[in-house]
Amino acid sequence: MPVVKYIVKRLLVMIPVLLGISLAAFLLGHIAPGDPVDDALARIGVEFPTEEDRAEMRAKLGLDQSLPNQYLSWLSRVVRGDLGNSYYNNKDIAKEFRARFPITLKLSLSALFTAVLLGVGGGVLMAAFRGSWLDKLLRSISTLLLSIPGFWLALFLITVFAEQLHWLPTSGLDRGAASLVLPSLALAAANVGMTSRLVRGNVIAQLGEQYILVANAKGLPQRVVVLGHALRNSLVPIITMIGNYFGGILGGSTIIETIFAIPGMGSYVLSAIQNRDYPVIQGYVLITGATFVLINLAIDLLYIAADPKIRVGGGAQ
Amino acid sequence: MDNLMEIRHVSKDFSHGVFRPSVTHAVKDVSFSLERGKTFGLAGGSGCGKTTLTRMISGLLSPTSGQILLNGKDITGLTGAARKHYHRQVQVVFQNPEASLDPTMRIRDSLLEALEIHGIGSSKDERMNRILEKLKLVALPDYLLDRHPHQISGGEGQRLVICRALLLEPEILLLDEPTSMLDVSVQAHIMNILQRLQQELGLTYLFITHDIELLGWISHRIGVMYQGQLVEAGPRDQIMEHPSNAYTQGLLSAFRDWDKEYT
Amino acid sequence: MTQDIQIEDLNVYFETASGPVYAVKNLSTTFHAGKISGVIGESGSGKSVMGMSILRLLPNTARVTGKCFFGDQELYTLPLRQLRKLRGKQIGLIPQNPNASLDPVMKVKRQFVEAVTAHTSLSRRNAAQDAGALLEQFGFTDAGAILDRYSFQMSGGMNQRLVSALGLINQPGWVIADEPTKGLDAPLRNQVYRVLRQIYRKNHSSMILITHDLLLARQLCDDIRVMYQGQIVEQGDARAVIDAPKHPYTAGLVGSLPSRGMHPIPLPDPKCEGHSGCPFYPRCEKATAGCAEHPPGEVTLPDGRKVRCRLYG
Amino acid sequence: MTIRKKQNLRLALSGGLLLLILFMTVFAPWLAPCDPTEIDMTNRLAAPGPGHLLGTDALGRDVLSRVIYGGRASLLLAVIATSCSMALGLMIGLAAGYCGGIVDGIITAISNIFQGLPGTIMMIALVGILGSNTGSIVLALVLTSWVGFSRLVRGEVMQVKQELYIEGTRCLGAGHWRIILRHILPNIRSNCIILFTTRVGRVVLSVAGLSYLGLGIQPPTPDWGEMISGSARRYFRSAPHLLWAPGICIILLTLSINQLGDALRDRLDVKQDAVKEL
Repeated sequence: MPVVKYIVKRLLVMIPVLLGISLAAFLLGHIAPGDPVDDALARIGVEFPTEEDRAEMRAKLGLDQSLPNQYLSWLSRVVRGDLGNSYYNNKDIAKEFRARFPITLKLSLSALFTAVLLGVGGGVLMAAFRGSWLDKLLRSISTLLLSIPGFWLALFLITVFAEQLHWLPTSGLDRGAASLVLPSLALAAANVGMTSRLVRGNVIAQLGEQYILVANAKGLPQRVVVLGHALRNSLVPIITMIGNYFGGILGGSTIIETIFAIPGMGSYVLSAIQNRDYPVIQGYVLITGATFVLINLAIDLLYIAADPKIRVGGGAQ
Repeated sequence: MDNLMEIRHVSKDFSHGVFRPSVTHAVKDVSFSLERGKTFGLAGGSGCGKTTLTRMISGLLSPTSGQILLNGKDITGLTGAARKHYHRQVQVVFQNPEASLDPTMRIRDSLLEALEIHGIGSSKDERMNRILEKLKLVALPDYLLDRHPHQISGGEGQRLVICRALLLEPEILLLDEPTSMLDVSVQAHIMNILQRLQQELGLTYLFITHDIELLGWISHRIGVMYQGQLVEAGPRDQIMEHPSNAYTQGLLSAFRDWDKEYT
Repeated sequence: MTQDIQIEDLNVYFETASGPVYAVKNLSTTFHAGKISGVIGESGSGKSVMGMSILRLLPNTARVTGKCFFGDQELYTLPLRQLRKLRGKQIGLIPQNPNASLDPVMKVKRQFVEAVTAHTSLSRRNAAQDAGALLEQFGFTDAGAILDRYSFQMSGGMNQRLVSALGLINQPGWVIADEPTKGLDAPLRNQVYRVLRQIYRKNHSSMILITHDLLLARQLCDDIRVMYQGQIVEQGDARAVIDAPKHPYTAGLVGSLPSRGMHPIPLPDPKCEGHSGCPFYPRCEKATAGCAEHPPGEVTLPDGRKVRCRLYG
Repeated sequence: MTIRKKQNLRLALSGGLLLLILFMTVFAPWLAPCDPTEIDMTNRLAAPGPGHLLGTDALGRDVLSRVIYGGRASLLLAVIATSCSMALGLMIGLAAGYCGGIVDGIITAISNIFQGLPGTIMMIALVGILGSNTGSIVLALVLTSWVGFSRLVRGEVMQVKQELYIEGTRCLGAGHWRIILRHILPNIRSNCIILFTTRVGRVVLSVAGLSYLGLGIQPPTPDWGEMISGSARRYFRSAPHLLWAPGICIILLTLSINQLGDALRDRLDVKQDAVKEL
């Protein structure tokens, strides 16, 4: 079965990527400046440690082991859901992330959804009416969206829609879906610009293909030619790019969460950076990295629908 | 008979997939020889293996088994200076002239490059003189030298590619469907130039095409390929007038007898 | 009874980065219903541009002026919505490059069904049955299985028959075949010939065959137009034009064929650049001084042949 | 107006705007009316007017001077980081695309891992851990963006490699280096330039974002992103000019870079003269 083969292949490719992310997260903790032994001792109140204290702590932290062994034991703890305790307040990091992760995920997914909806819609409109005033207008908007820093747009949106018009809340999450509108828009903006340009380019390229000429020659209405044939054939590159954009959205959420005072992972990690709370940063990289990979896996499954070659296998006879 | 090149039992397999490779036999046990100063025509439909065979003879691909002998020496798997020397003796003209020239280079530089690679001519002036001399052979004006490949016509492009091949003064030209993308009037031009060049310079041709009528016009001997095998080979008149193989008969009748069905 | 297609004073140029490039110049001709009309010429002659202009399927950089009458409708200015009703229903297309002519991500069946349902109120199931029946006429013994495939699962020959069938699914009165043999090898070219002949005999379709293939045109067409640089230089009975060409260009073209000696047409004489006369003058062996001065008008010979050359008046 | 002329006009407009911003940035010491770091607590949050054309910020520093200086650090950072990424990506992509086989397999596996790491997050984490200095920002930018270049180069090389003119040059007897340097590089050049331009634009935005989070360019160095973050919270109602001026500068800079990228894309398409044969 070609489909099963495809899925198995995707899953196999995912494993080294997940390992790579965990390695990156582990190494981040390792390259952090300062001696972790002294830091740990300082946290339990030992200001002037003896050589014995240090050796004891080193063994306790597992730092007397070889680097690969340290990685493996760290990994085995992480896999069991143990991200360690915060250097700053000694709280369980995993527990903190469990509370904050759904918020960030909700924000990121709603931004991704916004980006796809507006980006594909705008891109198709531009392609269908290429050269017209609508195309020119939408193209200018998309270029502008690509050039505006997300945080500036967020401040702008707050000023207009929250401060001036009082339509939407300025910050927090207390007003349900309405609270997500402005953050999602600000987070999606650049991706709307990129997606719509990508969709426009791909659909226009498809519209120049021979099979579109044939579809037109059959007398199909323009709507069917553009949506049923040209967009349908552009889906593979569009899906690929949307997967990539999700990484940017996840990262951008850090800034947007700070501006809108949303208690997600972003604000947590920023305070951790200020406090040199390395395990939190490690956990953040690990969780967002894994999320990115899993979302991309889900997106890869969309290829099965978009590309019949995956379903029926290979090329000609 | 003076055989310049001999193809001996050449085969090429391609395998697909890593875990359970499936093998395609693109070329199966093909043997023939090129007589000095003569044209061997190779005919066959699309997918018959003629392109794979050309790529092996032009040194872009190594055969799975068999030998390709030039003047009695096997040329498969040559490297370094020996490969370079081989390319000087055997030149290739591909199907698509525009794609055969680097789009970022002016024609002049594409032609000069051939001479530079082999260190022919000591100064740029001397090289330019050689180029101008060969341009005359293919009846091209020298103002084309300043153009880029997309600014010239298909017929001009193909003559430039032939001109570039001639700069190296090769013994053999591999002509891989050199006219199949050109109009009939341009094709007639190229074919006449090729015939004249053979007479004047004593070149040996391997002419590959699906158009058997074209082969009938230029070849001394003709071979017919079908599904990777050489199904029939012989003197031109014998193949054109009294083909013994059913596939060859089909190829010929496709041109002569419009309404006859064949498989 | 289907109507004639009548083109009047057609001009087409393309907007390119470095300015307009003319493809068709002041062309007028009538394609008669019930006949196979051939349009032959080399690449760049404007033959396909002329053919595609009828269905308004030119790329959007093309600028078209002139008129094209189909019955009492003028196709170049017809609202696009109405033109779409006519495409495929009254004028079908058999395109070049069959492997690229079917949507690669859509099953063949749906491509046939949507062609039918765009013009009739037939159900999808009935439309699929119609398609199956048509495919059997085109020599597919397992039409059901073929309809369930994608184009990349089929050979060039099968795709060629499929796109031909697709162009005819609504039994249009007219068929435009645009270079149906371009890039095909001899056996496939032969198949195309048989398919086109069968279409003509069975459906009594009127047909415009646009091709570079002189022998195919001679074999299949009733009459032939020879195009050179956007103009029709000779028009007449198919066999007469190929076997006894009047215009020097047609004669050169025929003489270039491998089976007719492969005598090339001379290359343009660089000294002749910048003239305002006959476009073929720089390559013409029979040119006289006057040819450089004035463009020749169309002359009708006693046998009905039309030639655009000063040799004949 | 022909298409070519329109393209040239667009190229000139976007290039001109970019040059103007670059001019302003490079000659900031001569153009700025005041010292951008001079604090004047007696004249805080002054509204735009004579003396301070764009007013002063919370520390009484001249906003106009800070705006003029504000592009220097991030633009320099963006160009350096993108050049390093491109150099690295070009070499790795060339190796993968030209050699193919096992070399390509290994490089692709490594690229997959790097691509699996969300860029912005790695940047925040790296800079957060290593501290916000130029070195760690450049390192973070290069680590997260070389893959983009190597993927593009690999794809382009693989495509160009099987073009007939490459095979033709092989058949002339040319060696690998001649083919890479004389034929492959010139043929992938325009796409690399275009990617470089768009990347610089993206990096300017990334650095601005980092600065906004307090992880990018550090005060007192004047920087647009930092100027916005410094005043965003408390003053965006009382002194909106503190947001507008640097914001518009970032937008104009990225806009001109993006437009230049687009204009180049159209203009460098060498074959656009050819009318598609019908």
